[in-house]
This record gives sequence, structure tokens and C-alpha cells, in this order.
Amino acid sequence: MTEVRIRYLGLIQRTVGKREEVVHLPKGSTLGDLLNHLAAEYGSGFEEKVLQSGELGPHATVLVDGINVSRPGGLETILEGQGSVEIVVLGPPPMGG
Amino acid sequence: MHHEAFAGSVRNPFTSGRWIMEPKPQNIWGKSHATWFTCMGVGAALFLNRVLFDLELGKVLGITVAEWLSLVVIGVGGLILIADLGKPLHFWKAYRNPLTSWISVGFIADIVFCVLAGLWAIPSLELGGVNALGWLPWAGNKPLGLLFQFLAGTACLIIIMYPGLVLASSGSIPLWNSALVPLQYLAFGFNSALGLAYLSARVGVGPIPSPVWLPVLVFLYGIGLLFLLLHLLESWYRHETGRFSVLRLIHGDVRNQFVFGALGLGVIVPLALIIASAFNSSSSLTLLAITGLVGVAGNWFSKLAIIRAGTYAPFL
Amino acid sequence: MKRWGMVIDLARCVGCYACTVACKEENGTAAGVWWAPVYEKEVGTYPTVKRMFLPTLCCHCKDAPCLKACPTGAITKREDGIVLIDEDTCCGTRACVAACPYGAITFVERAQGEFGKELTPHEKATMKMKSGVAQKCTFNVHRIDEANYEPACVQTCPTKCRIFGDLNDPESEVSTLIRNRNGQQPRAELGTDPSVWYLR
Amino acid sequence: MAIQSMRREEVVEDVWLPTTCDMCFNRCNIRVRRVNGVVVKIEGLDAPPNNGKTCAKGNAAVMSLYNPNRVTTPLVRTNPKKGIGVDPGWREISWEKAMELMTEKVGAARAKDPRTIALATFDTTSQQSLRPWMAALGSPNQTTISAGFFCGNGVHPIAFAMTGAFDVHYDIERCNFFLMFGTSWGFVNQREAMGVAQEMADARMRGMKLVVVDPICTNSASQADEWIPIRPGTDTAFCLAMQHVLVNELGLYDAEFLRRYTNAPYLTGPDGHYVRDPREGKPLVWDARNSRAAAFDVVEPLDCALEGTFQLEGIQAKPGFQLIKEHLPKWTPEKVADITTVRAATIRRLATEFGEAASIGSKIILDGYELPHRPAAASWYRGTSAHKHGLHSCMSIAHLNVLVGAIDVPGGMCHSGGTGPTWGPVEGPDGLLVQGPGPRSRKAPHSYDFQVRKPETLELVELFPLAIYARAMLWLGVLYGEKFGLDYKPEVLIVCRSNPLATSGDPEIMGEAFRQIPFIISMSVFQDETTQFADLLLPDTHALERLVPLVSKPYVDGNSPPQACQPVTYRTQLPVVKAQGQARYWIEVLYELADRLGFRQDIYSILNTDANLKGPHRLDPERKYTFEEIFDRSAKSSCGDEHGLEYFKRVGYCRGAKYSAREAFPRVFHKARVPLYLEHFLTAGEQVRSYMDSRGIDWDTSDYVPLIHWQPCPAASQANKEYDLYVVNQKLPILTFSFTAENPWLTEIADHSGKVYTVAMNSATAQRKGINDTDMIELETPSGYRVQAVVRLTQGIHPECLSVPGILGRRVTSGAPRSKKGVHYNSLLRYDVDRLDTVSCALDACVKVKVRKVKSANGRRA
Repeated sequence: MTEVRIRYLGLIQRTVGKREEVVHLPKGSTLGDLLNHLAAEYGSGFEEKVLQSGELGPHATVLVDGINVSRPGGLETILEGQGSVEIVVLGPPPMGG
Repeated sequence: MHHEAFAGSVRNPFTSGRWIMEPKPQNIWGKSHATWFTCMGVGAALFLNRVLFDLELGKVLGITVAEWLSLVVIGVGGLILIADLGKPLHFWKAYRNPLTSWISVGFIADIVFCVLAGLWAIPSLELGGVNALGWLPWAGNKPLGLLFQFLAGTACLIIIMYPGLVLASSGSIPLWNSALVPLQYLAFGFNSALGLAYLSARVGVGPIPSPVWLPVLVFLYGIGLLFLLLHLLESWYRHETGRFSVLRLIHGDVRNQFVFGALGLGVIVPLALIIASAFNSSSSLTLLAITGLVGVAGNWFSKLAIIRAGTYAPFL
Repeated sequence: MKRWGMVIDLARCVGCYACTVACKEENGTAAGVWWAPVYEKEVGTYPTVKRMFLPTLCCHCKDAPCLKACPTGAITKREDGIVLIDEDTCCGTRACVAACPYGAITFVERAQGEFGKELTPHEKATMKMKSGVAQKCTFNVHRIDEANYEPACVQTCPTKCRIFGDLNDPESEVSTLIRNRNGQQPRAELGTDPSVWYLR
Repeated sequence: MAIQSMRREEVVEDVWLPTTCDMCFNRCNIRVRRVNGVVVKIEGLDAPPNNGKTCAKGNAAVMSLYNPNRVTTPLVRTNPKKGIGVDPGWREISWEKAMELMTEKVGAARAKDPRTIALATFDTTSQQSLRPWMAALGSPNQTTISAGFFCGNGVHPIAFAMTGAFDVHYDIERCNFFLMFGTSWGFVNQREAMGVAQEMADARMRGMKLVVVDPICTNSASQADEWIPIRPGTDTAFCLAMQHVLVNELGLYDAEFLRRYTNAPYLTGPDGHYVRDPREGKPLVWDARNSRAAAFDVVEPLDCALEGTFQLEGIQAKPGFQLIKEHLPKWTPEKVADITTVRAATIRRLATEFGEAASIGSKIILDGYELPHRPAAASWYRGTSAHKHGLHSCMSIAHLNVLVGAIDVPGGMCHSGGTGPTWGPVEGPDGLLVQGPGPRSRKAPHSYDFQVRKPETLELVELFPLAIYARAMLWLGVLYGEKFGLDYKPEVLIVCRSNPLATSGDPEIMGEAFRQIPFIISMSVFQDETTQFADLLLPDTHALERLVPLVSKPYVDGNSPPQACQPVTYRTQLPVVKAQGQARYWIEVLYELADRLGFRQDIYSILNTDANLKGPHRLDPERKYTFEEIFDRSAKSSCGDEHGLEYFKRVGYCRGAKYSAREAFPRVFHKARVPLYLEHFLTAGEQVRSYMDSRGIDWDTSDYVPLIHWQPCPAASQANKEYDLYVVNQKLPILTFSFTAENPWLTEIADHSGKVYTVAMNSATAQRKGINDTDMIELETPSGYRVQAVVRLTQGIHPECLSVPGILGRRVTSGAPRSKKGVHYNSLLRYDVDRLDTVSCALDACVKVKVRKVKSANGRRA
């Protein structure tokens, strides 16, 4: 089993109703597996903010062990044991008139 | 012009009002200039008439009314000039640029006149019928006296003309930029001065001028009219902005000052009165006295109108 | 000897007034006093019409009519062609204002701040509060003399339509532009020989 | 240099300090001369984007800084009644009391539901520091309601779709024919104001032909080779006619570009949707060489058919381009002439000149790359965007560039550097272009595989799948949120340095919405219409008094993009003088509030990722940092260890990498396609319609169609013929942002110009109406709003139009001279759903009025 310590930051906190939690996944699970697991648990609200058509959503940033994996293919990142995952969700970019 | 103006505190014909390249009416000189210009003209002409043609206008305390008046009027004109300056206390510096500045030249002439005419007048002073200073070396027509008269007289010529020359020398304003302006000043100076002779006669101070002066007076008014009209024609044909000024004079914002003031009071009414006087011997002196008054008013308006109608040409 | 002058390229000017404000800021002129205004001119009729923008300043004429008209000699011309008004000598006849064909001179009857009597710190620090005297553009002589630095209006112009330089140097940018784009002086017919040239 | 007014010995301090300007959103690099503690002069720093230049506003900043009427102490409201012109009955309180009140109100709302806290600002310099605060607070409701009603609504979505960037830049350095629609870009106005002003002047002198299509003879039109006056709201028709001439009359379009880089060859079925291959669902194209249909990405691009009709499994399929060809004849120059008032011959000529100038097929060598050279471009901005059917209008202009292949190539319309030097758009759904990897924080909303969702934001942006923001809906969100499915109401609104009541449309309705919000906190430098609605008013610092804690990210920051092939600079704002009175930088206040509410640690953690703080420069959430410390870390992370706070204090900016030709003109370096046939509009429309139907809301989806069409604005179909004149609004170089109406230097110039505080009218129109120059006239809108103003006659405006510039005619100001003069354009606008572009969420700034002479110039009453 892989034990992942998850830290929720920004707009996602309200969706999941907590700041952090620990999740256990089968060995060799990827970040994608984790996010789908969480989506199943927290429902559409989570999916809308973090995932979009199987990719990370526009305003979600995910760090695995402090490394930003928010890039195409980032979801394939393998989660090592005792790993930490930080999920940051910001509001839409406040740009432009 | 609708416009939240700072004109009260700041004057620049181009930057006050709208920043559009169009003819810009000048906003720097006005009534006080018309007034001291007039004073200078009338005063100087009075003195010249006195020394050249013995038009004394009577005597007060032994000194001719002509001398009294010219000294007072030119003095007052000078004070008005000074009061109108941005820095009145600096007025004395105005002598410094006589080679190119007509104001400088005029300022010097004013001083020369006041000093010499003043000195020359003093010997004839009579207090209680006693002429105490008659012994002074420049009294009356003693050689030194003649020199004083000559110099003061020359100064007067300048004094009549220089306000006109100040205007005439500014190429920025086509209406002003004309030899006809000082010429008008000459004509109006003398017709006003001569008119005053009849006034002083009417109020019983001076003698009735000899009849030979009547045609002269007519001539002076005629020539004044001629200069005015030529001036209009010249500006009309010489420069687009000159034309703009003329339009302001004949049916624009300066119409009343020009048509009724300069032409009416300045020429038409006086001529009419003179003619009337010729056919009405009984009250002819009264009519001519009125001519004198009206003429001075018209003289003032003729200056005010031309100053006001001055307009800068767009420079690009 | 240098003769400082400016070329104003009307084809580049877009009427943004940057020069006008930079000048005010640099010289701390009183409310209503503008040494470098930009004038407009509408040319043509709808629909073939243009609005021309005409940046201006003192032309620092070679044969300066203001200098001639001033009775006190308060206006002087330096060897490098810069015409200056000495506000301590000026007695306020406005003869220079009357004589200047370019509206470059302003008679400051009563100087006041932008917000009225109470001056802002900027105005306290920079404003020449002299009243009753004539004022005008100095080509930012203080910048030229002490830092050999172009005037504020030139420095700030976003389209580089104001070009400053030595008219006596035939190779200078200003001389070259005047030659190649046949520059014209404002009201040249008056023979004042301005040091400011316009390109169309 | 000496201070002319001081004797040398009086000068105890004389320094030039670098920072960035804040008089508009371009944030030029400036240096400020401080003598004896007083700002005496501001000049541009010789670095991009302004290259040593400062505009009138930048120079005038000192008059805003030293405005004696600034808000200088915290004020609390005593009068519960709120309204424009209603005295709030301010009472001074201490900062501590103010913070306590703020903590209580925001804390309570946050505990209930953080989304009930909304924040509005257009302080572009501070937005990077604000976004983590909003996220940590837990609210998605950060908005710039101030702008966003009119401006970029029709610009940014298209920029993203065409280039993947937030905005577009035009390579006028290599352009020979430049068309401008309703914009003054390049004329010390608008985006990249200073840098592009220089480029534009150079391009014009080089001989680039500039044609400006605009109802007003703006500054740009005045310097253009041609001004084409057009009836407001008809640009779409104009451009469709140009497209018709190019496609159907001249055959002058870049067929290779269309095949390779657009969806023009994608086959479409009778339902208007793509015909997809049954297995992978990819759109099909017709392979002309092997006469077969196949997925778009397997057929050699040059073999794709652009025209024709093809039979596949029973359905008739046509390439998108074929449909466009068949659609365009509805818009021949002859038909369009009556709509636009532009002669058919003129439209035809311009189309020809544009097409020929594009020199389709020509190449240029840059940095050793051989690139297509398309020296023709069409640009647009607010003028075409701020309309009921604004997105179609803007898209029709963008498509002129697409047709001649002038997208992301030298001479054409290029990305504005949306995402950095490692920039590269990638193939999204259906092979269409989406923004590629780059700092995710700036990633655009997906343009294609979106789905309409139950709204969560106050501005209901979820209901505008094709827009990137929906600010103009905010008032609807506030007033009728639950009708649209919003499950909360706003409790607290924080407004910072912005004045939505003056800068958005229809102050009355805005006021109504504001009254619905229980507690409003306003942080402002000046008193204005909006501060009058505040319950708590806090004194904000002027930009010259503050330290912005994060270095700007020039590549990713939509508001200060680099110019194509130009070097960029990292910048910030550093304090030049100490704050006036008790003023405090609003971001600092918010960070202290976070501290009191216990979410500062979260902000730090988010900053670490969002501001890309690296290694030793990452913030320790358990520690507390000063803004100096945070900036130092941010600067070092972005610009390298030698470029920390001290460096910036000395130099003011740090040069970033210059764009290579490959980065500036990436078109041929990637395969992602741009949309010419708007199939995704159809899909989006279906979703919007079904959502609105499900809530029983009558919603206009007539613009969610794949082919661009022109529809008249509501104003144009005004039944009552008395209302016969359009009123259009115009940006001026000297007035940007409503607070500039408080700047005496700028307003004195405005006053002297004689055409800022006035209404412009065409001389011929005036003659017809018996109106003379400088008469006092009254404008009346169909909704009964009346305003009086002095009229100025000009040849430089369309005879059917009046024009009113800027945001003037202010009703509440701090009382600087002239600050209330002029006409308030936005008060003329009515604000309802019929006037919203339901695609881009722009508010229709198109209104007709009737005009009555009140007083003639000579003072006689009419």
C-alpha cells in the first residue's frame, strides 16, 4: 500500500471540507489514480475544479513531494510510499478588462 | 468662449481659450492702454499747438492752460501706464532698451517732456499778480527757453506717435502692423487738442480761436477719417487675419466701439457739429465746444477699438 | 558656436499632450500657464477630414521680436540662441506678449496653484510663484547647461516627434531633417528666423 | 540638474528612484526625481515596454499623489441610507477599530460560506498578490467589475482561440497594410501604449498604409491614410463583405494556410456539426487525392478539400469552408453599403488592397527560419466588442487575418506573449489550438471541451462557455442569483482602487445591486461614486507610496505583454515617498486581515507555487514575512539571486529573455488549428440553451451559430424615429481610468481642448437641426435619462453619431477643479439582458438619443 498525505489549498478546501487527509492506495498508483479516487469520493465539485476531460483543470496545480507536476502527462506520476501531495486550486485568472 | 478660464490671473492670447489653431483675439491690452495712449496724444498735441501756433487756451496763474493741461494729461497718462504694469515699482527700468523698443523711447520722451516743459513753465508762474521767477535764464523765449521748447516739442511729437508705433511694430498682429496707426494717432491727437481750444473759450477761460482754425479742424477730422478707412482697406487686403479683425470691427464683437465710438463720435458727429456751427452763428461756439468734448471721446474709442480688434494670425 | 533648435515632425505627432505635461512638471508653472501647448486644427470636410496636432513652444527666434519690444531689456539672447526672460528685470508691460507671433509668452498676472491658494508639495518645490511678469519656455536651459540633457518635452515624446539639436551643425539630426524633409519655420515671412522648425 | 526654483544650498536631497507607473494598466518603467523628500519629476526609464517615455498621465501622476483632497483616514458610515449623492455621514475611526470591524464582518461571512465575499479591483499591479489571498480565503469571486463590461470581452476569447495567448499584438514593424476597427492601439492609448506608439509612428513613416474604420475621427484616424466613417454596430457586415470579396470575387485567400492551420477543411453534416469518424470521434476531412474521407490528422494537409459536397454513408457533407463560401454572398458590398453607410466601391477596394498587401505565398527569413510573410493585419478592440453582437463582430475581423494566413507570422496578427518564452500552443480537442504548457496559473479557460455548469461565481461566468469573464453579469448575480441557479447571496464586497459605479453601465442599477450587499468595504485614494456606498472606507496609498510584494511576470501577465521580438522586463512598484496621512497599501491590509483570520499560512503555501518561489526563497508558512522579504524572494526566484530587492531599488527592472523569431511567430512550428468554421459555437449554444430552458429563463442564443452573421444592435432597431443619433464613447490619451478626472493638469488640458467636456456633432447634422457650435443641447435616451452639454461641431464624426469621451461627468469626486465636468457616458446606457452579448457578456454600448437645443451660444434660451 502507498500512504499519501494530501494537503488541500485554495478553493478546493470547501469542496472537500477539510485542509488535509491521508489516503491509502495500492502500490504503484499514479497521481491520476489518486485524483479519480478523490473525484469518486467528493463528486462533481471536485472533478470540475481539479480534473477536466482527463487532464488537470485550468486553475488546479498539483505538487507531488513538493514538485509541480502540472503539465501534460503529469497525471502519470507514480506516487511513492509516504509521499505528500498538495492540491492547489485558484480562482480564474483576474486578468483583463 | 465657454471655458473655465484662468484668464483673470494669467494672460496669453493663445493658451487661454481653446487650443485650436485659429485667429486669436489679443487679450493683453485694453481700456487702460486706450486711455493712456489718448492722454499722451492729446497732451502732446496741446503743447505743440501752444509752442508752434500760440494756442494758449488762456492763462491760469500766469501759465497757459495749454501748458497746464499738457503737463497734467501726460502726467496722468504716465501714471495710468505705470499702474497698469505687472510690476509698477520696476517702471523706471523702462528706459533701458531705446534702440528697439518704442515703449522705451516713449518713456524717455515722457520724462524729457515733463522735466523740460515743467521747467519752462515755471518762470511764467504768477502768484497774486507777482511774477517771482521771471528772472530764470530759460524764461519765455530767451535762447535757453527756446531750446527747452524745441526739445520738449520734439519729445511731444514722439509722445503723440509712439503708442501707435508700439502697435505698428508688432508683426504678430496684422491689424496693428500698419503705418496708418501712428498716423491716426497724429490726426486724432491734433483734432482733439484743437477742439479743446473751443471748449476753453466756451467756458470763458481762453479766447475764441481765430476763424482760420475752423478749416484746419475740418481737415484734421477728414484726414482722421481717411486714415481709419485706409487702415480698414489695408488690413482687409493685406492679411487673412487682418480681414478677420476688420470683420470684428464692422460687425463683430468690437462693432459698437468702432462704428459708434471711433467713426461716430470720433469723426461723423464732430464734422456734423462743425458744419452746423457754420450755419448757426449764434450758438456756433457752443457747438464747437461740444465738438471738442465729443472728439476726445471718439479719439479714445478709435484707440480702444483698434487695440481690442487686434488678432494674432495662426502661425501654422 | 552652437545654435540650439527643435524640429517638430507633425507626421509623427498623435496629439497625446505628453510634452505639454512634462514641460509643466519640469518647470512648475502656475495654474493656467502652459509653455508647450499642443494646438489642433481640423482640415478638410467630412469624410475626407483630418485633425492636425501642432505641438508648440518658444521659437527662440534669431531676430526675436519679444526681445526688441521689451523696454527694460529683461529679455536676452544667449550665444547658443536661447532667448530668456529675466523675471527680476521684467516690469510687466506685456509688450513681449504682443510682439510674439507664436503665443509663446504668458503674462502671469497672479500666479496660483492647481488646487488654488494652497500649494501642493510639488508646486512648493518647483513653482516660480512670481506674479506680474512674463514667462516662457527656456528650452530647459538648466538641463542643457548642467547635464547636457535634452528638454523634458523632447525626452518624453512617445513618438519622437520632437527632435532637439544644433542647427549650426549641418550634420546634426535636426539640420538633416530640415534639409531632407524641407522643414518650414512658423510665420517665416516675418523674418524672425525661429529656431523651431516643422515637418509635415 | 538644478531645481530652478531652489538655490543649490537649499537642496539637501536630490535622487532619481525607479518604480513603475500606475496611471493606466500598462505599468511603464519610470524613474522619479525626489528633491528634499518631494516628487518633482517623473520620467520613463530607458527599458521596455516604454523605452524612456512617459505619457501625459504618467507625468501628471504627481498631481494625483499630492491631491490635497485624498482620503487619509479610515472612515465608517453613520447614515444607513445608501445612494449616489447621499451623504454617508463619515465618522473617523482608528485603523485598529477598522481592522476589528473588517475582521468581524469578513470572518463571519467566511465562516458561513467564503463565496459570499466578493472583491473587485482593476489594480493590475496587485492582482498577482491578490489571487492567492482570494484562493486562501476560499472565494472565486475576484472580479474587475470596473472594466469588463465593454473592453476585452470580444478580444481575449478570440486571442486565446487564434494564438493561445491572452491578447494579440500586431507585427506592424513588418506590416504594410493595417486596418483598425474601433481602437486607438498605437496612439498612446490602450495596451502597450508607449512602446507601440513608437512602432506605429515608425511604421507609418516607413509607408505602412493605415486605415481606420470608426464612427469618430479619432487621434488614430487623424493620422491614418484613410478614415472610413462607419455606422456603429455594423462592423460585422463590413467585414463579411470584405471576406466575400476576398473569397468569392477575388479568390484572394491563403488556401494552404486554411488547409494546414484551420478547421476550414473539416467536413460538416446537415446538422452543422463536424462529421466524425465512428471509432475515435475525430472530425473528418475529404482527401481529394484518394477521394475518401479520413480523420483530419491522417490526411496530408495539402490534399484536404476546402470546397465541394461529398456523400458519406447517406449524409451530405461539406467542408466548413464550402459553407462559408455559400454563406458570404448574403453580404455583398452592395447589400452591406446600406447597413454600414460605407460605399460598396470603398469596401471592395479595401478588401482588394488588404488581400494584395498580404502577398500570400511570400516568405521572410528571421533568425535563420524561413517564415511566411503576411504584411497585412486587421485589428479591433472596445469599439467592436462593446455591442450586443460583439463577439461575432470581433470574430469577423479576426477572420480577415485567418483568410490571408496572417496569424502568428511576421507582418500579421500575433500572440501577445501569453505564456512565456517556453511558449507554444498545443493541439486541443479536435486538433484545435489551446494554450500550451506554461505557468498554469495563467491558463485560459478551455475553449472547446467545456460544459455549462451550475454557476458558482457571482458573475455567473459558468453560463458563458465562450467568454473568459462575465463581469457584466455581476449585477444580475447579485440581484437575481438564484434565478440562474446560484445558491448563495453576497455578504461582503471589498472594492479596491476602482469605481464600478462610474465605469460600468447604468449607475442606477449598479447602485441597486450595491444596496443588496450587506457590508461594503472600500479602499480608495479618492472619494468617488462607489466609496459613497461603502460601510467602511479605508485610505489607500498612491502607487508611488507602495511596495508591491511580487515581481510582475511579464510573459504570463496579460496586462503587460512583451511586444513581438522585443525584450521584456520584470518590474514592480517601489515606494518613492512615504504614504500620505494614514494611508496603507490595500494588499498589505488584506494580508494583515488574513493574519487575523488565520489563513496567512495558506497564502504563503499558495504563493510558493503560484509565484514560483524557488528553493531557499520559498516561504515558511509558519513564519511571517515583510513585503520587502517577500519581494526579495519573488524577485530572486524569477530573475536570479543577484536580482533581489536591493537590485530593483537601484535599477527598477530586470531584463528578461528576448523573444526569438520562433517564439514570436510560432505559427509554422506547431500543428494546432484555429477555428474558421465555428462548430464549437453550436455545441456551446446547445448547452446554454438546455441549461436556461431547465431554469425557464428566456435567453438569446442566436449568436451561438457556426457561421458569422450580422444582426442589428437593439439601438439600431429603435422604433421611435425621434431618437435618431447614436452616442459613441471614445478613449483619449490624456484620460484613462476614472480617477484621471481628478487630475488638474490633465483636466486643464481637457478643458482647453474644447472637445472633452462637450458633445461632438457633425456640422451637417447640426445645420439640419438648427444647432450652432457651442450651443447648449440636451440628450435624452429612450429610457428617459437626460443630460445637458455644450455641443461642438466638427467634420470628424459620422453624421448619425454624437461622441462623448472618457469617464467624465462624475457625480461624486474629492472635489478637484473640473472633476465633475462633462457628460457621463455610462449613464446613457440601459442595463438589461437584452443588451448583453450572450456569447461574450459585453454590455451593448450602443444607444440612440434625441437632441434638443436648450440654449444658444449667445445665451438665448431656445
